[in-house]
Amino acid sequence: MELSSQIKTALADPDRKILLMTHIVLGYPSLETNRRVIEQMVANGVDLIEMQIPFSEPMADGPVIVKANQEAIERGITVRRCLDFAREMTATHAIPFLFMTYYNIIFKFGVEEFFREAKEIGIRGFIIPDLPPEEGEDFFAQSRRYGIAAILIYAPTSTPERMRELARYSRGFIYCAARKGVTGKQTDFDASFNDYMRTCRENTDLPLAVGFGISSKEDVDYLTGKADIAVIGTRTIKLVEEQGVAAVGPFIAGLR
Amino acid sequence: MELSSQIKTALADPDRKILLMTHIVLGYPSLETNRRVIEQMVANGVDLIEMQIPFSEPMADGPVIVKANQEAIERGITVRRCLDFAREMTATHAIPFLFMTYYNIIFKFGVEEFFREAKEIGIRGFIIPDLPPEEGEDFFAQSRRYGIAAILIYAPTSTPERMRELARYSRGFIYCAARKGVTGKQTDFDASFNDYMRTCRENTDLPLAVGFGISSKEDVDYLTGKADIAVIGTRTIKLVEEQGVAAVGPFIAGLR
Amino acid sequence: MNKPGYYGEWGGAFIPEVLYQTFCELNEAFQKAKADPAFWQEYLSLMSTYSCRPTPLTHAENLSRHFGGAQIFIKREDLNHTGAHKANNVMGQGLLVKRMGKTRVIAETGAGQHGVATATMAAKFGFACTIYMGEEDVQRQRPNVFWMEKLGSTVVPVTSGSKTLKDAINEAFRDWVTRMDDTHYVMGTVCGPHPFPEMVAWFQSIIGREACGQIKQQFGRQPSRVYACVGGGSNAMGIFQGFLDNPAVELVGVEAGGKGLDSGMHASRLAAKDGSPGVAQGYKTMFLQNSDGQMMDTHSVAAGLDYVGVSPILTDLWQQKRVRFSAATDAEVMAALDLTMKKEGIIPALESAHAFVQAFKEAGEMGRDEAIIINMSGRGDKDIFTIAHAFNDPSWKEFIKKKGIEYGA
Amino acid sequence: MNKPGYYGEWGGAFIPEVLYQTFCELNEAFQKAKADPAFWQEYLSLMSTYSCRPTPLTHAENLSRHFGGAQIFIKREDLNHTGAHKANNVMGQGLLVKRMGKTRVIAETGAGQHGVATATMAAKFGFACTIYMGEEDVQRQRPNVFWMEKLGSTVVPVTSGSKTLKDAINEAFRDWVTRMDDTHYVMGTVCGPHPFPEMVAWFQSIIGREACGQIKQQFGRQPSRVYACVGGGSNAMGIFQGFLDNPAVELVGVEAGGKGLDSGMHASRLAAKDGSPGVAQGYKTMFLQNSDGQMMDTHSVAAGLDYVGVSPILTDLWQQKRVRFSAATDAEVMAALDLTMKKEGIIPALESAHAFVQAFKEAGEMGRDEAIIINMSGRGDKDIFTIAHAFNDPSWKEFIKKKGIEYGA
Ligand SMILES: Cc1ncc(COP(=O)(O)O)c(C=O)c1O
Ligand SMILES: Cc1ncc(COP(=O)(O)O)c(C=O)c1O
Repeated sequence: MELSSQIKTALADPDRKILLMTHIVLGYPSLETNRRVIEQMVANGVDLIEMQIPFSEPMADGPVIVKANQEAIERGITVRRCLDFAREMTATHAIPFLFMTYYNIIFKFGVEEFFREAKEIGIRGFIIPDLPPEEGEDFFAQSRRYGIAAILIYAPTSTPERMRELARYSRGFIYCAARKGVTGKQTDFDASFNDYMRTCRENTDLPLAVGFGISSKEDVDYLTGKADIAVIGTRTIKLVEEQGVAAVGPFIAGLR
Repeated sequence: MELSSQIKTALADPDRKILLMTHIVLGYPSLETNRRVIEQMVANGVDLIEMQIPFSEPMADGPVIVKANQEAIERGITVRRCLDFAREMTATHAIPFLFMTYYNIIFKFGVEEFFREAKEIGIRGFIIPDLPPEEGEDFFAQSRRYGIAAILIYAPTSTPERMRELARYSRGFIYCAARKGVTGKQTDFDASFNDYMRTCRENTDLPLAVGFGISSKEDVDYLTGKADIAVIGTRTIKLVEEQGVAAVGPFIAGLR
Repeated sequence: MNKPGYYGEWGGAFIPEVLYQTFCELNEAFQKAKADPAFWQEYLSLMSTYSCRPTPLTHAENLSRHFGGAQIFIKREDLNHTGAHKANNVMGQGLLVKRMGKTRVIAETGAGQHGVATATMAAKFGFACTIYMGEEDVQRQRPNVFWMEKLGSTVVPVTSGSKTLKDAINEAFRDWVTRMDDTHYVMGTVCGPHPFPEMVAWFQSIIGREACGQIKQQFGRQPSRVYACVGGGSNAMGIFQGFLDNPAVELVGVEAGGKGLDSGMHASRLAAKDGSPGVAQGYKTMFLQNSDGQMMDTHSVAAGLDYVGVSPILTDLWQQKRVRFSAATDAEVMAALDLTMKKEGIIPALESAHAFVQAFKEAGEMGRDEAIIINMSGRGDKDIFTIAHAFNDPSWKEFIKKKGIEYGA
Repeated sequence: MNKPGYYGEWGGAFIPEVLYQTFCELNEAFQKAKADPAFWQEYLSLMSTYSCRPTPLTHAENLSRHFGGAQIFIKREDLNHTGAHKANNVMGQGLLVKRMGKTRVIAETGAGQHGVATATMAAKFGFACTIYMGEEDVQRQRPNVFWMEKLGSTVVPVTSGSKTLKDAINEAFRDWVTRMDDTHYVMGTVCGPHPFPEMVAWFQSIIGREACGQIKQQFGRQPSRVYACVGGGSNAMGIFQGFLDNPAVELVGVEAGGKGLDSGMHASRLAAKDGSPGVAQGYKTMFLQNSDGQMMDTHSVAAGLDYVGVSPILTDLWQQKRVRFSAATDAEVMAALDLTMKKEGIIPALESAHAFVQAFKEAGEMGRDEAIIINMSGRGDKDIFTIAHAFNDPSWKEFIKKKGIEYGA
């Protein structure tokens, strides 16, 4: 099933008014920890997981994820090991897995080669924060060819025209950055946020994921009805750092 | 008697083929030491003594005399105390005493006042290394008026014309700087020095004193017949510093 | 035809969506300014009354005689206000910021020259200013940090990544994506997403325009070769533009050879074999990266050349063989610096000294009737801590030791 | 009529006999050069290709607005090669030395700017060079000492007297009387025995000639007042000469007020009551001396103003009431420096900041349709150790401490 249809189907379940997507930095602190964290996430009801392939220049990320990228690389993570690990995850868990990374990782690997292998692994979508449609001709062509969703990002600075333009390229869902800035900081959910979400909704038929600064049940509750997917990023990385892997399950369970 | 006649008379003595002039920095290391040094100098046959009134900017002096000037000032020497001390010396000893200093000391005191008091004290001449005849109109007028010899300096760079010009202003004797440079360094007595002395002699009728770097009996012997006065400057200052006052008498006695 | 913002296959604008609108506005404002002759006039007048433009072209007679070949001319960007060519770019962007009505500027800096220039421009135009600087560069270029702060700017040491220029650029982008409404990011070199390469090259073209006229006037005709150091490439692009359309003038870019091209400790993206195409910091060019696309640590005694990427415009000109690239090692740089000081009384910045190295290697083999120009991108004063250290100067060390003790060491 | 070399009752040439011939030759060479239009042309061409002349006149719009009175213009001698007006004098004397066929130069230096400028000129002209510098100034201006040495000069710390500028001058004379045949003494300011005041004033007049034309062009007419700091007085004489014959332009010299004119710790020969006529260092002027004629210790945060004497030409103009004198204290200087950096992005040398102090005191009370010019004699980079210390900058101290420990403190 196409990712967007799959998401819409899932949302049709009256117990699932909003889906949860979590974020993992591969190799941080280790693939073994990633494995156990993912296990708990899936067991506790996460609907999608985006796995970030570390890059040395994570321009759009905040300090927690920047540090995670850097340490993962220092500890020896490679693109090869990320792909192998992903293959294992998709084989183990039934939920959709996505890759999040910066364009250079894919460019350097070879765009087509990367799509071919991702397809084989069963990856469902790509989130590439530094690849606007204007620069991604080859990328978007391969995305369509291999049927892997290229998930584009809406920002609070995007105009309606721009949103419609982005929607033309996006597949699966739209990732709405909840606010300006990088990942990891708290977002104020206020009237202007509601206007923003309304504009997002008006300018695409795709499901909407909302990320940047979502960290609690209150946040998720607030988003319910406005967005289709709540994205938990930095919060679980910090949780593992501070309280260990075992804290992840109860945290996820308590979100919805 | 005019200073130059007095010098010529002294030189007429067959035992005195050359006169000795010594140099004292007033107040260095103390007036009391100056007093005892002068006593020994006179007792051992020094013919003239130039007493330097310290100045903070002794531009034409070398390191030993510079330091002596500076320390004398730091220890509280004043122009007043120099004058009083000079009065005591001229009263105590029969030889001619001269003042050596820089022009500012006299200028600041008042040129006429300075001459008046020097006359009263019985000072016989002034040596002012930074006062060329061009700048000393007032000074040379007072010098003639008070009958205190203005002793000018010949340098190895002086042309015969310049020497004759200087001789017009000079009284008492001419102070021939034995070489270029400042006081205190050894002078090479070589052929060019002899030429220089000959030129000096040809361009004045005044007696010739030679200073800068004269420190031994050999030097004095060498000068005998060429010059009329050998000037011992830095050497006795160092002697007192290194061996104390008592060394001065034997040193002077051994020079001639 | 090329996509806008591309030079051959290089360049582009790989920017996060949140900046899309900002870049639209920036492109529009810049293209309008570029098309408006009054803007360039305003720029020239600012540069001639606030900085010292035109900067002189100095005939280095002693060095020319020393090498016995080409007549060596030095384009004196060191005489700009703040001591480097960086002023050209920064003052130009300042005028643009004023036009756009923004009130705050941010910048990355490596050697600190671009930071000082931006802080200066911000003071002059009354903008708030934050400068991002790799922590390692904060150490290497402390005097510049002090001046930026005294000029009223906030300097933020960047502790991520290799703690040098590339990380400062990332951090500046992270600031920008948070505050694009009132803030302009004053990119310091001909890199980054379109329109920065075009914009910085345009402002820096003032160097080449002047040099082209000056050499004609002083030497009677065009030079055989023009040398410039290449960090991001802005001073090189600046002077090269005066000669690009004359194929008889050979253009030579000199990169940081660090401890040698085989040592892995250098910053030669084009002269060494270690560079490969990549996309980072918002643009596509040749980067020093590993096979996974992770950027490598670079090394140079000159903080301003210590960078993984290089101008997409230069990469294109290199690919077209219009610009020849070479590298100078740290050791060669110190020797060239020493010679230049002693022979000409001129103190190049460590960055600039790279260009001198290559010119010195070639001058002797050229004819005395030929001329070459070295672009002296900046003055070496800022490098006193590095240079005194490199020369192992005992009285400098003694002085610093005493001062250190005075401050409680 | 006046004696040659006299300005009213001031000036003259109180030199040891051994230098008489040297001065004859110098006078002759100088007068010949001065009468030869080709010499001035050669000088202009050197200054425009080796240094950055004409230096700009900058309209300080922010400061003007801040004080709400006169339009403040800044003459940018800081943009000269080596960072101060000292270059003008030194390059001029360099040309003269070449004409005289001498092969070695010596100089005194206080702030170190004249030393660096002379070392630079010596490198450029291929002369041997020895610089005398008071030991206290060697400490205060270490970076400049480092550069002089790297430029190939020998720096001799002078330990006699107060170990500052005046003692360096004495020591330079002691060198000169030893080696006048091959050596020229490059006096750094408009002081010393004739012809130095005339010569230095002549070379520095380039500042005023430019400024006079520039203000007319930029402001439409002449300024109401012109401010310059006065150490020896060379930068002041330089700019004043552009306006001396226009009695409508008030000329203001600013001396070092140090810790206050009543503190005894200053270097104000004319603005304070402490100065009196004297003869030292080869010329007659107003000196800071005691009643015996011994020169006093002076004090200023700015090494270049820390001097007991002052130009005989300025003393004459002061006596004639053509130049008004005031003083700026160390504390006022730091405040003016801070304001100028933050408002205009310009970093004056500590010396130059004295002129800014007085201009700032007066600008607000003048009309907006009036203009004033401040002569910015040099840039503040050289003063980083003093300025960072005076501002008590904690991260600078931390940096120096760490470096000190690295060097074994
Ligand atoms: C003096 C100087 N030259 C050169 C550079 C390198 O930059 P670019 O290659 O953009 O000219 C720098 C960068 O800081 C610099 O300060
Ligand atoms: C920057 C600067 N300004 C002013 C002076 C004072 O000298 P003058 O009064 O001769 O201009 C100096 C002396 O070193 C200096 O370096």
